[in-house]
Amino acid sequence: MPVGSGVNDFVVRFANVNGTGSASANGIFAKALFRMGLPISPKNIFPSNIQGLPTWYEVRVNEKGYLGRREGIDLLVAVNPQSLKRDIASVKSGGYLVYDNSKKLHDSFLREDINFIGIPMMAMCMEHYSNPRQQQLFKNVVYVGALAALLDIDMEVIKGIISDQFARKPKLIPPNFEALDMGANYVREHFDCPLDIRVEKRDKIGDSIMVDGNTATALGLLYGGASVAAWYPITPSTSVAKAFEDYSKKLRVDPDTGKKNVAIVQAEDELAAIGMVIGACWNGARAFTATSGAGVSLMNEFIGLAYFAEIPVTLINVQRGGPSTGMPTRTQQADIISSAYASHGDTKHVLLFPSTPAECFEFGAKALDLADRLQTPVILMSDLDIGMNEHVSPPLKWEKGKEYDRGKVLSAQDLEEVKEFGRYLDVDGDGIPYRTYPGTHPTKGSFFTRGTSRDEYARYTEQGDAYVRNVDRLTRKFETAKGMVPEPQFYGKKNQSSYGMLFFGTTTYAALEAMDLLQEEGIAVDSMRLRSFPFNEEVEDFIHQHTYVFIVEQNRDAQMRSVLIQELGIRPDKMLSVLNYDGMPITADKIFTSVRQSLTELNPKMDAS
Amino acid sequence: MPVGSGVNDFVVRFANVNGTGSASANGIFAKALFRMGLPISPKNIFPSNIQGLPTWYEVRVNEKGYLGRREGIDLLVAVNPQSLKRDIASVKSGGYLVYDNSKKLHDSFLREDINFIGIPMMAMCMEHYSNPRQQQLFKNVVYVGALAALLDIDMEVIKGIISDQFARKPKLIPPNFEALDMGANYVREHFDCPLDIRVEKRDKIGDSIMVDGNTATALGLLYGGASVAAWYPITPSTSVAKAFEDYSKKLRVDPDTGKKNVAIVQAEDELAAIGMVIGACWNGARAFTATSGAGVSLMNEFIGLAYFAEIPVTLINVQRGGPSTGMPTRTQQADIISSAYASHGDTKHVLLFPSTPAECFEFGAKALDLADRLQTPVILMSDLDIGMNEHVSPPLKWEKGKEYDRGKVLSAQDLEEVKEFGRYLDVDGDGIPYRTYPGTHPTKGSFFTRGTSRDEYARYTEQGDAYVRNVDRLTRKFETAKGMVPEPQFYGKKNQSSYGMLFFGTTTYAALEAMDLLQEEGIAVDSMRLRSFPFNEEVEDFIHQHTYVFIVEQNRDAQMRSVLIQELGIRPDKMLSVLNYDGMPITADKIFTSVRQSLTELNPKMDAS
Amino acid sequence: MSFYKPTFSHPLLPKNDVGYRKADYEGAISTLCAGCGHDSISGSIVQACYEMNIEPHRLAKLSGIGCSSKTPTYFLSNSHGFNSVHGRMPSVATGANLANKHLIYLGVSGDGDTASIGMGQYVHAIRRNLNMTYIVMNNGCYGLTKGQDSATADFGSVSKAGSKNMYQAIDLIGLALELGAGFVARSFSGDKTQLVPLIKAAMAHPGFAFIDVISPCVTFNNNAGSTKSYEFTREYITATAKMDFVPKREEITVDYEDDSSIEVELHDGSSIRLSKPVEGWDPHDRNSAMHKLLDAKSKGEIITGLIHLDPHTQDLHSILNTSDTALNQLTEKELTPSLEALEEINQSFR
Amino acid sequence: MSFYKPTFSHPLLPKNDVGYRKADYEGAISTLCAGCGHDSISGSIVQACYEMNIEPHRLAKLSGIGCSSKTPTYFLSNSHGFNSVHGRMPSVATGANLANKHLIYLGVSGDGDTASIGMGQYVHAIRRNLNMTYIVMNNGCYGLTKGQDSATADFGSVSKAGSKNMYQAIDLIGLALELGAGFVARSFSGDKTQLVPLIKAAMAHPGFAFIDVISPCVTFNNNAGSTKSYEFTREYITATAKMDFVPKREEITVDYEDDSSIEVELHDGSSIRLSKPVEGWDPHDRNSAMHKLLDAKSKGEIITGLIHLDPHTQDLHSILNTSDTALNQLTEKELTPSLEALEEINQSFR
Ligand SMILES: Cc1ncc(C[n+]2csc(CCOP(=O)(O)OP(=O)(O)O)c2C)c(N)n1
Ligand SMILES: Cc1ncc(C[n+]2csc(CCOP(=O)(O)OP(=O)(O)O)c2C)c(N)n1
Ligand code: SF4
Ligand code: SF4
Ligand SMILES: [Mg+2]
Ligand SMILES: [Mg+2]
Repeated sequence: MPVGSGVNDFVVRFANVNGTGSASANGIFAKALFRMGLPISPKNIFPSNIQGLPTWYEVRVNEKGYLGRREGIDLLVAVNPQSLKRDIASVKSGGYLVYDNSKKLHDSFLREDINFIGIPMMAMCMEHYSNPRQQQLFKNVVYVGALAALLDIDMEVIKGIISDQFARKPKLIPPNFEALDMGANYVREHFDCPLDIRVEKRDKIGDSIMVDGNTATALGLLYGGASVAAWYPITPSTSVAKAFEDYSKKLRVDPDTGKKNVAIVQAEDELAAIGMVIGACWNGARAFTATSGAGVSLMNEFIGLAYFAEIPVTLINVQRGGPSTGMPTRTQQADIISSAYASHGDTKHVLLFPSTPAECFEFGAKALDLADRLQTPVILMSDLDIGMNEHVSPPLKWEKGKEYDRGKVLSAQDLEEVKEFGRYLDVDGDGIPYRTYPGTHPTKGSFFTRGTSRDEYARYTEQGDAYVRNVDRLTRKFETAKGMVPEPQFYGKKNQSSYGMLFFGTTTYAALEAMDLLQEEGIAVDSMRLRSFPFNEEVEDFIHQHTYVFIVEQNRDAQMRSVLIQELGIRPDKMLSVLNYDGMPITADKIFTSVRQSLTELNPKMDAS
Repeated sequence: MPVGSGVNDFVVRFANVNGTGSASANGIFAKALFRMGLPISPKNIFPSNIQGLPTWYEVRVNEKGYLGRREGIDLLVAVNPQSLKRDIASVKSGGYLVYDNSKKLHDSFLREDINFIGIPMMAMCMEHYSNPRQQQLFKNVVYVGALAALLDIDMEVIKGIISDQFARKPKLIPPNFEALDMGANYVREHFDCPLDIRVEKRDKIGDSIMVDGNTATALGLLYGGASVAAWYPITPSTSVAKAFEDYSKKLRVDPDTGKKNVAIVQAEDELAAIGMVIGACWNGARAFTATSGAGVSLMNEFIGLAYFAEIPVTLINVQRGGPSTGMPTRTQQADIISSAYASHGDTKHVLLFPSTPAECFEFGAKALDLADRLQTPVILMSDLDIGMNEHVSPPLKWEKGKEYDRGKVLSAQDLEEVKEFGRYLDVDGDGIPYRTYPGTHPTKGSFFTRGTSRDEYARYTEQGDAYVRNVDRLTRKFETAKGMVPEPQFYGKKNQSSYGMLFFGTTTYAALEAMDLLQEEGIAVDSMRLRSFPFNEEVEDFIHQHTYVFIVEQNRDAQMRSVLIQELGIRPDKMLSVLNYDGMPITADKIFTSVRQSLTELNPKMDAS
Repeated sequence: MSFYKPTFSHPLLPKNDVGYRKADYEGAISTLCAGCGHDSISGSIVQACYEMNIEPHRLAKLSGIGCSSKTPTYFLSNSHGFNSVHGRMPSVATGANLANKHLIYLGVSGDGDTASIGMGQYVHAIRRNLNMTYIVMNNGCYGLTKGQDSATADFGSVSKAGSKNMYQAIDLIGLALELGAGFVARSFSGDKTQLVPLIKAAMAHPGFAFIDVISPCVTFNNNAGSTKSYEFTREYITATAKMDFVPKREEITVDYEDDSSIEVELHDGSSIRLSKPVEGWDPHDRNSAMHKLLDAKSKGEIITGLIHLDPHTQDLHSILNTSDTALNQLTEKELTPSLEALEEINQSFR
Repeated sequence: MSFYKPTFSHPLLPKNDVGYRKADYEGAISTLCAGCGHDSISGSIVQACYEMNIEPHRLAKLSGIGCSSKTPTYFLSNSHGFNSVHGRMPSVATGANLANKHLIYLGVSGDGDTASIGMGQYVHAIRRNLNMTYIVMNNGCYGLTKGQDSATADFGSVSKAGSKNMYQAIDLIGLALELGAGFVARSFSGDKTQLVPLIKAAMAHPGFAFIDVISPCVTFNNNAGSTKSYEFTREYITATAKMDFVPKREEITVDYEDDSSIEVELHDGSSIRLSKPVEGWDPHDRNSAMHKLLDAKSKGEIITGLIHLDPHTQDLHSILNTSDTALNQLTEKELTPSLEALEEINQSFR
């Protein structure tokens, strides 16, 4: 008695063994649905190891375009004996289990309430392919073929994807096709296909792309003009540097000389990485580093130097589960306080919160501009979910002829003309001083950069009044930043309700879906997506315009709520938290239930809005 | 026409050149007033350099016992030509300038409104002492002698101090006495002594002592049983390790073997220092490290490890002016947020805020107990003012037979008896698990410590639910801490007013004086001194019991106010800030004026309370 | 996840002198890649501890972060273990060692963990002559982060992706010698017969004992062109001598294979016998060790075995002259000075 | 406070080939202790830059934290300077150098700044062969924090307080050689005639050039028993050779003092002439340099002068094959790929 959620609305999960080449097969499956015009959201749930441990890949298909994670697995492809028992248990009642019945399932594994679809994957491959590696690899393709038949996926689309992928190794195409057909034919013979959960072509994707956030961030930095990159490997940020390097090989080579218009250095650690970025930016290049929590912790001293000496720094923080080494392969938004106030003494830093790959691209470039304009560290707050999982996203856009904002930099010419140059003079009253690059002018504009207190002319001083003038200017500068950082985004009509919901980054997908769920229950909630810190006025207004504001975030201590309260002077009791911190992306259901829960507590009569 | 503030109430400032031995002479002057039974507060205002730059030493005498800094210099001893002009300008109108008139003062330096007391210090010393070093050293003693006559200091007391100091080099005593008398006799001959500002013996000191906070902290750690110390030099924390080492040489040597009951290592940097402390505490010793802001920033990653893996750490943070290298020889309380939430991910740390040397001693030992009991980092938040300046303080007290609290540690015996051992099991419901030291038992109680997510039995896991159980237990543990950390101190009768004043650490002196000033103006304000984080209930109650609470702190961003608001969910608009962050200790006047200022703004009719 | 083996081991298997079976020295099932050199090293550690009659709870195992640093989970499950943070094992080991001088400290690290982020702590652990065995599982790459070149990757070595490493390699052995380490050795994960006695000797050495073990990463750095692959290593490996570890008490009956062999007595009475030593090399003479290393390099050889040994160094505890009782065993009695002393101190502040 | 000298300098003083007077190379008045070795080194730097005809604004001076690291304020006030954080000058210098390959980079550090907290960055700057001159003002102590022993303090050296250092010293020269640095030298703050040409040669060397300069701390480490005092250094100092720096173009007229002297041609055509070299030493041969160092140590001598020079190393920029135009000069034109490229990229994600 098949159940499931029907057409273009279900969740498929693959249970594989890490390092067995399943990733590419699973990717093909996802890509196929995408090319059939369906909104999907794949999630990779992988262990912190290289080979041999259980790893899962989950794809949600949703015609309505809900891209958040959803609990409840409609169909599970189980090819990992290690985790089989747990995997079978995880299937939703009435759901399907596709498994390799080359070996018979132990009775204890059987469940009455789900449908078992056994396919002798290994057996088939053994007889069809000679070498063991192939046998293992094609086994993955076999189940993709089977799914094609079971879920009614257009086989031509799949074959198209395979042909694209192996364009350079055409020999591999036929055997892949064979594997596909083997799988498809087997299930067609033994089960009635398609199942009730299946896909139908749609046109819900338009010109969207499907890409991971780290690649998009790297491309943003590349288009944004970063010419120096210093980094140290750490999951989940490694692929930012990797992508930047890969694309640089094609896009940053001088056609005439073959030389590189970029310098990429794998540093000895994160302290060195940010030190190099500081040196490069001080010397007039645009530079960035990418890391994760542990790296940011190590960069703390240097971040304070950049803040106080006013040196542009672009820092990509791809957050993972903390504290300490924590859950290196799980996602969280738990570095907000430690990033916003990184380093000892009175410090505040600009943060950007992208929620789609397209925005990772945009903010990657934006961060470089803001860092130069504000002469301070700018931290792009990504996370493992958006960084390492592929997301359906608008295409990456670059405005024709767009120019970089290099900020207040004096040329030799300028130096000739200005009456007086003081590195830390607030000439324009916006708290942002002027700077010069080393080597600009033979006799004018040189200054000494230091992390100690100084006067307007960059001379060391221990005079309290000079110190106060300087740090008050930094406060002024941070005020100025409010007008420059990306403003929040609003969804639907503004101020329909006395309840507001505030979210940012990767909780957006689930939050938007939750809004609809609440709507269906007659609960209207206005929504705002935060995109940056310091908070601009619209953020403040939104909060003031609502009696209660729900803040959705993925950490234990409601960090964004704390920062909002203390920076904007909000009454804490109107700020309600929706928290998720188990390392998995939050679901709409979770937001929905916890919001409804608190609403009933607030007004038992449940008259929402 | 002499003015000044009269008997036992004035400020004397010495303007010296760094590295010329003036420190000891100035110290003798201060000690003499102390021994005459007078409350005094000396402040050293020194440059970040070793020799040749201007340095000042300021002593406030106040019979009422106000020990905060006070603006306005009644008498200035000027022996530094470099800063002479500025020094003369700094004297309060009607005040006195004692200077070396061996060379004539340039007319441009003269002021009508102050009294010049010229003494040919150098000339005298040249003719009296042969070698140049002596000439320089005794010049300092000469002005001390002169002050004795001018301020009516008991010469016997001074000579007593000198005799104590040179007990081991008696040869040096007579020449010192001569210098004293030279100075005294000269002023007696040329000016009418004593001046209107002068001292009279009192008995306001009781059994108090005069010592710097760093020495007291070191002694607290010594009595508290720290047996491993790892540190890296940094002003203003260096003297904690130095004092710990010096006293250990006498007090931690095994009388029989001559071997040391302590291990002190100068680490290669702060990361190594805290790493050693973590290793030592993991292995059952009591260990500490002492540093300042920059060091804490570098320790960020390790602090997160200790928090998450639950390893006791005692960290002494002697705060100085930030951010970055900042003002290394000035004082601030600006590491509150960066210490309370140090490291990436969801973390919170226990903080202690001592305000007298006696409390530095008490908290030094207390920190070791709390760290062991709570199995987490405990940060003693001292600062340059209390750490490096001498303060009049109650004597150091140690309760006879006092035992250490080593927390929940299982012995071999215990392991035999317990049914089951799980390193991270919450057996007692207080969030604090049990631990064992390596080597305890041949077959029971061993476990694996890591910074990654784990289950109750210390086994690595990536299961979200296990992770959540673990970090929620850590939240519970932090709740438990509220009941264990030092409770706040209240002054005067509780809840007389709807206004409260909250302060901590070294702002206490000035705050208490300000309370009296306000009282004199008919403004009653209740006061509470915060002594720790997390905040215990009394702190919460105090804030709730008052309509407005003034928070006095020495940083730009009102950091303690922020932490109070977000941790206790206080309405920000009732929390008013009194800030001072120029690197000099706050004065009562500053608090008084800024409180009165905001009160007039709050209720123009100025009906206070 | 750590998977736990059934610790039950066949009752008939032999016990060592302290009453443990070999299985008692094993750990959780490894989650490393099949064929990873690190697992073989874990095996050698188990073997060495069993043969050395070490009571598992008298040993503490520490590491940083990396595939290599995971191995302590896979051996000695009856010992306390500490998987600290990346590159900082030496400082944590230093603190642990200071707290209790009576345990054996075994540190495991990787080439990334030690030669990059951990360089400073590595250098200073040597400088302090910390009494520990420090093993680097050296695969020339960052395994756990998917195979980037590490600082020990040789100039010209080709990565799996096909790119040539253009940086000079850092030779941890050369550094250890330059810094005056008392026990310096190199080995190969595939050569148990050499590695086991080296580990035993290292643990017997009363000071800093360093073993750089070439340990191929089968997943990311075992390709043709890599100079840290099984194949390359097997081809160019050469040993300073054949080495045996002779525990104390054990009577020396074996007769010398050749008269050139060298006997080195260790502090605790055990000794090392080196037969067929390469000529011109004297394990006691640091300079001769440096020369051997240099000309091995110039010949393109990978020299393994004991490189240098000075049995008479002063470890950190003797430098600090700490009490014979472990510091973590001291109580109020030894640690808290008297009230009289405190009164004197107060008096000195008046 | 920094005190600024009147930059006015007597018009009759000679200008160098690029039109600057010596005074144009000076900095603010030093706030270091009278007699501090560091000030003499600053003097040598000023002299070298003046003689090398360096335009002040074409040089960037960087440092860490310490008395030594303060010196960049006291020379070359017409150059941009960067006093970074403790021990991290090498990484900041690396970034600066990457941004603009056409400036001269002069890094100043202390023995604490480099041998302790900065060890990792020092080692890796060498490994990358960063094109810079790296000067350590080595006084064997932490001057700015009041004289604690540093990691370069010799074993047995007695501190001002009278305590003996019980740790082995780290020899930064030995490390530099072991790590393959292309230009390695040692000198003494008190020996301008040797130091000035060394600094000039170091700046001419197109790669990492390291000079360890013994620079006594008169306030904390100039006492009897200290092995970094003026007296001790003067007594045990010995030089590898007498050295002259011969800028390019300048014709070699001086006739050799003795036929044993060695001429080393540098990359830019300038050259170094070494007369009366100690025997058995060849500046080109790293091993011979190591030997000289070792036996100087065994003899208790402090060997100074050029220790090793390999003029033909590949610096970081050539390893990375960066464009001839400085990266900080590139604009949207070179840095932002085309819209077509972006469309292709988007397409590849569909
Ligand atoms: C501070 C910090 N930076 C980066 C990482 C990411 N990381 C984990 S292991 C590793 C390198 C491992 O290389 P190696 O020490 O050689 O061990 P292997 O895996 O090769 O055995 C890195 C960079 C981390 N865990 N912590
Ligand atoms: C992170 C950090 N730790 C510690 C300090 C304190 N500190 C300043 S200078 C210095 C050592 C200076 O020694 P060295 O580099 O030898 O310079 P010197 O003063 O001897 O010339 C230290 C530890 C600091 N500024 N920053
Ligand atoms: S990735 Fe390499 S080092 Fe890591 S476990 Fe696999 S083979 Fe071993
Ligand atoms: S303390 Fe020492 S190093 Fe520092 S300036 Fe004085 S003499 Fe020089
Ligand atoms: Mg490795
Ligand atoms: Mg020094």
